[in-house]
Amino acid sequence: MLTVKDLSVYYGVIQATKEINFEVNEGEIVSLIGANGAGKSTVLKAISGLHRPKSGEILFKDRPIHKDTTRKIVQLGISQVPEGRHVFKGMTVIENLEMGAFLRKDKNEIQKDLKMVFDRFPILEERKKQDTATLSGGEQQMVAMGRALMSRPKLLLLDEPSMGLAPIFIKEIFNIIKMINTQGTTVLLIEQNAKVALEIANRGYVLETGKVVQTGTGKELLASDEVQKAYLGG
Amino acid sequence: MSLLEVKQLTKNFGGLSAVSMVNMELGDNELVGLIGPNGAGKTTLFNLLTGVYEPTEGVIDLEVDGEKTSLIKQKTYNITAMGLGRTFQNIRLFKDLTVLENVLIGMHEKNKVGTIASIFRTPQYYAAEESMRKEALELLKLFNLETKVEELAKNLPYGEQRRLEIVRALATKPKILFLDEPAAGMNPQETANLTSLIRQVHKDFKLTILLIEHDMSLVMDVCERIYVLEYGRMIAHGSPEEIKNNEAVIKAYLGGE
Amino acid sequence: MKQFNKKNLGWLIFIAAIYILIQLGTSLGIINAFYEITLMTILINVILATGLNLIIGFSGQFSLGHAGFMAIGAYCTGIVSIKYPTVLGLIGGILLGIIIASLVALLVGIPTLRLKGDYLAIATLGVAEIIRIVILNMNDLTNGAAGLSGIPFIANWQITFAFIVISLIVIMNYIKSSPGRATISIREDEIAAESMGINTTKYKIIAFVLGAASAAIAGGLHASYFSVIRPSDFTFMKSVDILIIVVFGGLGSMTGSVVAAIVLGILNIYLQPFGQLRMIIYSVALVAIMVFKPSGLLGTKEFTISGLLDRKNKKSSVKEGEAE
Amino acid sequence: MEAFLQQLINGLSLGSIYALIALGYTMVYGIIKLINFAHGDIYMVGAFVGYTAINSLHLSFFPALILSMVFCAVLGVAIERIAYKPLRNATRVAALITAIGMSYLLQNGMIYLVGSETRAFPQVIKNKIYEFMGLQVSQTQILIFATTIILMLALQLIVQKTKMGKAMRAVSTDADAARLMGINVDNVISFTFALGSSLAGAAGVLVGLYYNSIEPMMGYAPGLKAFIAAVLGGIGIIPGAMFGGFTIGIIETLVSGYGGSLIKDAVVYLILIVILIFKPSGLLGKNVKEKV
Amino acid sequence: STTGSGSDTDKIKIGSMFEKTGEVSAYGTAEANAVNLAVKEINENGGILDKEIDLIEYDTKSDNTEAASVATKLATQDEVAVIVGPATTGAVKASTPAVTRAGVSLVTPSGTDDSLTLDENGNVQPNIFRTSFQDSFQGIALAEFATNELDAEKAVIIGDSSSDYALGLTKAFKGAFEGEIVAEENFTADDTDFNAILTRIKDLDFEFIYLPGYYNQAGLIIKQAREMGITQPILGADGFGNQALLELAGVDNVDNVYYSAHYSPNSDDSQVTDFIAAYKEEYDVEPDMFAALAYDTVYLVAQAIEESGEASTDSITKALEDIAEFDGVTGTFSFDEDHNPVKSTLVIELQDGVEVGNTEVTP
Ligand SMILES: Nc1ncnc2c1ncn2[C@@H]1O[C@H](COP(=O)(O)OP(=O)(O)OP(=O)(O)O)[C@@H](O)[C@H]1O
Ligand SMILES: Nc1ncnc2c1ncn2[C@@H]1O[C@H](COP(=O)(O)OP(=O)(O)OP(=O)(O)O)[C@@H](O)[C@H]1O
Ligand SMILES: [Mg+2]
Ligand SMILES: [Mg+2]
Repeated sequence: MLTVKDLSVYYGVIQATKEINFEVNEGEIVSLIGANGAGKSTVLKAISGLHRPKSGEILFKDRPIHKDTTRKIVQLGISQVPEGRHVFKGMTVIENLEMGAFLRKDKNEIQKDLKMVFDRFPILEERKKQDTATLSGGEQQMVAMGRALMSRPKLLLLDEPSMGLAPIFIKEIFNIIKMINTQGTTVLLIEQNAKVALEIANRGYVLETGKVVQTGTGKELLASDEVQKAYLGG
Repeated sequence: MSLLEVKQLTKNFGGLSAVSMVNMELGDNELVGLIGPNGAGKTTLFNLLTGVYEPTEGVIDLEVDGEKTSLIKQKTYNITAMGLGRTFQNIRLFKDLTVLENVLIGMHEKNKVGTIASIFRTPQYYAAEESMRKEALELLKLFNLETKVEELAKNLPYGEQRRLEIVRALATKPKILFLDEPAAGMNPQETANLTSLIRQVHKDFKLTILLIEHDMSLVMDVCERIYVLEYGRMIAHGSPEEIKNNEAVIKAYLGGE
Repeated sequence: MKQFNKKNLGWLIFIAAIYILIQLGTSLGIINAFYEITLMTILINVILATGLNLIIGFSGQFSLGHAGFMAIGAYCTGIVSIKYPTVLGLIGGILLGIIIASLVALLVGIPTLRLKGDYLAIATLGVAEIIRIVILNMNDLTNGAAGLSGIPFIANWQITFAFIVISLIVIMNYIKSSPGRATISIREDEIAAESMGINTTKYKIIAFVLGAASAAIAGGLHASYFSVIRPSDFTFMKSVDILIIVVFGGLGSMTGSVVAAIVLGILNIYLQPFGQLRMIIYSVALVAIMVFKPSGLLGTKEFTISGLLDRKNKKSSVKEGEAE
Repeated sequence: MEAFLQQLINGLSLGSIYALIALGYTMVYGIIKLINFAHGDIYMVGAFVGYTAINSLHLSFFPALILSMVFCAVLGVAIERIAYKPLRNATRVAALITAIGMSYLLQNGMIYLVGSETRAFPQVIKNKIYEFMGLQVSQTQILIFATTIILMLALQLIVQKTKMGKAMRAVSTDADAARLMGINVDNVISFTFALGSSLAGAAGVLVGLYYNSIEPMMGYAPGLKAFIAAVLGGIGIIPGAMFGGFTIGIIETLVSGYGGSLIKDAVVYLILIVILIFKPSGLLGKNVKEKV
Repeated sequence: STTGSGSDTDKIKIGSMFEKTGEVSAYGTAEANAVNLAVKEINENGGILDKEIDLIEYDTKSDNTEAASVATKLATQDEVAVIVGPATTGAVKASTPAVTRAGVSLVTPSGTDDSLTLDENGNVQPNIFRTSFQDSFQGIALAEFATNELDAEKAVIIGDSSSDYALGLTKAFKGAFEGEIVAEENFTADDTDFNAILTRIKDLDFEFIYLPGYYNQAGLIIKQAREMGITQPILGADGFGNQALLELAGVDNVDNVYYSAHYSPNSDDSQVTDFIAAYKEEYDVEPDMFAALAYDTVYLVAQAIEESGEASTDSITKALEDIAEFDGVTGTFSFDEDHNPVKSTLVIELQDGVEVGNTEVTP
């Protein structure tokens, strides 16, 4: 479904990713893990068109998208939950969710999806008229997820959805990711919490200073010594 | 008396009570944890203690030179001068300054170099600069940052930025150090390194540390006591073992296995 | 210590060299009366811009009222030196200007410097306008809208040069010191600065007062050199002109302000023959420069003698943090 | 009492002019945090376009108004694309300097094109004066006042309720996140400039008609006052711009009306500073302490 | 420096410095235009002393520092024989030290402040001349006119507190007027809304409004006053002298308006009609008082050069001092010992926007 070929991204003179290759198949959950600054978020920004790669290709359903605008990419069915939530503060929960459906015109379907999001995150329904700026971190994370789902993505990109969350929320978030996946959305997941990430992933890639250094199924990686040492603390 | 005493502390934002009726005590050279769900009011509590927010009501008393001193309505910089140092949940370094400058700024108030002396470059000025520099370099060495003194803070990797924030807080010579989610965004390996660092600081500097953290491996590992907040209220307090098995905490925060 | 002295010596030689160059230029007639006016304008702008840079570029407080403090200096100097048309009268006038400007800065700084960003900008703009209107209405002392004329010409370029050197040394020494770093930390992150125990209000006010005092010096020199001042010389547009120099040179770079004052002064000479077209060319240039170099000529970097003399030692010289 | 009421009317009518210009100011500020210094000069251009449309193209008032709004919208977008867009990631002061540069350019460009003398705006609508209970109010005053209120409400409606308005708010809080929603950020910003600038154009024509006087430097003073009004009301807040404008207009008029014409501006600034000291984020601004 | 345009002997260099951009560019531009027109005419008619005039022009940006700078440039670098301009008192004063040091004379068409041609001790500035009235002259003339011709005893003054021109006129008027000044109101040059002060004076008992100021505000004040129902006579100075006054105020509103002028634009004197026609032809707008004064200034300077027989700075200064009976658009005059023109003023009366009469006043 998604193929990344020889992707190199720069910030000025800093090369953040070095000829990265990986792919995501339809229906999978794929995890990217790696230390701080390894280039994980950069990969997602390149896929979404927020930051243009210098060289390499990104194919979505065999169609090159690395020259498309973010708008086009969203239209094609890729949606991202960015690192640090980035909800629209000053707007209510419901307005935030509606922003997720910005490109859609099917009013009735949007209402249905809104209900679907509220079913998944009941707390958001209680808070629907509240300014997202005053929500707690966990609630903001749910808004960010719900907002991404409102575009009915085929591929969902998640950047550290568990960061700064209480343990109880982390469990909930991962349950929801699994659920979304079983209902047909392909997921590309970035996580510091490598253990959980690899547990729910079909496959995973390990990034180190801008390069893919290891790949395998989630279970293989969990069992790997290098991964154990570098990312699982033992 | 204990070092820091908090009684009936409350903070309302409009209709929302972010912290309500919280009691807490910190003694000398303790390492205490503060946990609770997102939005429970942990950071707000830090902000109240350090004078960033003014409490709606309540008492905060700090022991200064053997005397009980109220911190209510005190300015942040006075509170810092009295011995409370902190780091921030979202790193707040002086990004465009060098690592060394960040630390020197932390030392400024404790090494009073007058404006006039600085402008006229008196001998005192040179002496003070020398000694500050020396001290700062020593601190940085302790945290393995000595090779980065001339780097701009914003160019450091994330983990080193977190460490620099701790160094900078230590430069103010605090008696109590507040750490707000120091391990956020770190992977388990990095968290493990941080854990030992915190232990070392606690030991070498003989200070009290209050730690907010969602990473239970870190909290349960290093803390002697743990406070638990939920919806602004203190719902539990005890040793790591007690907290781990506290029903209310499991329900609100830890989640069942 | 040895390092410091070497560097100070470097600057001393640099300053002396510039002085001798100007002296030579005037003696040989290369710097004629017209170039001298340009030179004076540049020198006065250097003082204005470095002072404002201290406030905006270093303490991070957005002030739009620099012209007000300049006006105070100009009027004090004008009034005093008309009475006592001597060098002492000039210096007395400038000192009086410094004192009044500093007091006013202190008085308005304490309540207003709590304001942030554009709110502070508006408040300082308002203060400058109030100063101007007060001057406009103090007819007996200031001669109202017509302003003062016939102010004795005392501030020649040598005196101005001396003032510039003094004010630059004061400002540079300040920013390259512990209180200076405390001031810069406010620009970087006010909340973090407070958490470092820094009394942010105090350092904001110090920067504001120092800036105001230097503006008063510039105003005094301006009055004495040009011999005519009117309230309408010190409007908001004057503050904007100074702001342009500061941003053009680079916020947070003192040497940048100096370079920008020189570049813009020289640009003005070249644009003069264009008449009405000049302002059009100037505004297009302004936009173009900002578009291509948004951080200004020098960004936040400083031009240093040591950096110029031996580039290899640059790192260690920065480390010393001495008056660069 | 009658004199006071009359002065209040005078103040409201002056204030509605500041408010009208301040609306566009605040709108642009609200979305990209830029003090669009050239706004006052776009207002000036609007007045000249209206003048030309009526005098040379012989249009009647409303077509001239529309033409001026369209022209200014295009001008605003052009300025944004050329001068502001490259500076989106630069410091705000740098962008401010560019805006000042644009302001100079418009002023001096206009002086170059049409000369700097003051012209009389064609009086296409006869100004009637209504009297009731000893109070006077003119038709144009009512027109401007009503326009200000209606535009304020309309803008508020656009920003709060329409899809474009929501996109504008989204862009203003987080441009990258807005992109991820499929919002074309550049277009939204251009739209904002078009809207803000067309308001300035409308203001130019209305005020030209009201005072009957236009010249290339006419944007400077009201532009500055409008900026101050926008800040006083709480910059970025649409109703705030209106209240800020009214406040300044009324203070100015009352001070003059009670014998303080010499120190009118000084009093305005003094009151402004006092208000800000007690309400550091403007009249309608929420005083949110930064969450740390 | 006695030989101003020494090097280039077949041309005479004249400097022109005006406020062509900035605050007061409306007046400066009109003057600069008129100067150009006059120079063009002179050159077409064979120049001065058979030499062509080389006009060197600068803009002062309405900024005094810039004025000092360009005056210096003209006097020392361009080495002009004489300078015309600038338009405002402040700019002239800022230029004075430079031109005096260089010994180049400067004739301002419209700098009106009394002290302009004098130094601090009351001695005449050797190199500064003006063609316009000085403020005290007009202020006194208008006070006399009010008393003698309008029979009015109660005045309201509405003045521009930000302009030295208005302040000078007010001061002179107050000194000379024997009646009562009922109220004194102020505005600044940036204002366009005068309802507040007009409402304030509306119900006072007064017989006329004394309005020293330029046409751009005066026009608006007349309009707003008349619309408000204030019908008393309005008395102004030469700053009213621009067609725009009528347009800004609305022709119907310009009723009972009097102003002192150098000449009547409706005069059938051929010099006046020729000038108006030529200016309109060249610039497509009616010339105003400022333009007329600047135009005369060039011819005045030309006459001085002609009379001195050479284009050296000193002889021009001398010739200016000695000029006898210069006859221009704005009247016939010579200079007194303080370098002020000796001429009388016309007070023009406008009713329904039409000039219905004028009275010559010589205080
Ligand atoms: N806007 C930027 N400008 C300059 N450098 C950047 C920028 N964003 C990221 N980088 C650099 O690019 C590299 C990769 O960053 P990236 O954010 O992709 O890492 P990451 O793997 O997501 O790390 P983390 O776990 O901290 O989120 C880092 O060295 C980082 O410093
Ligand atoms: N300045 C403020 N204005 C309004 N509400 C605030 C403010 N600061 C905090 N809050 C609210 O107070 C509550 C507590 O916030 P706080 O940041 O203290 O939570 P926390 O326990 O630190 O959570 P987390 O673990 O997610 O950081 C939240 O609901 C938050 O939205
Ligand atoms: Mg990342
Ligand atoms: Mg927190």
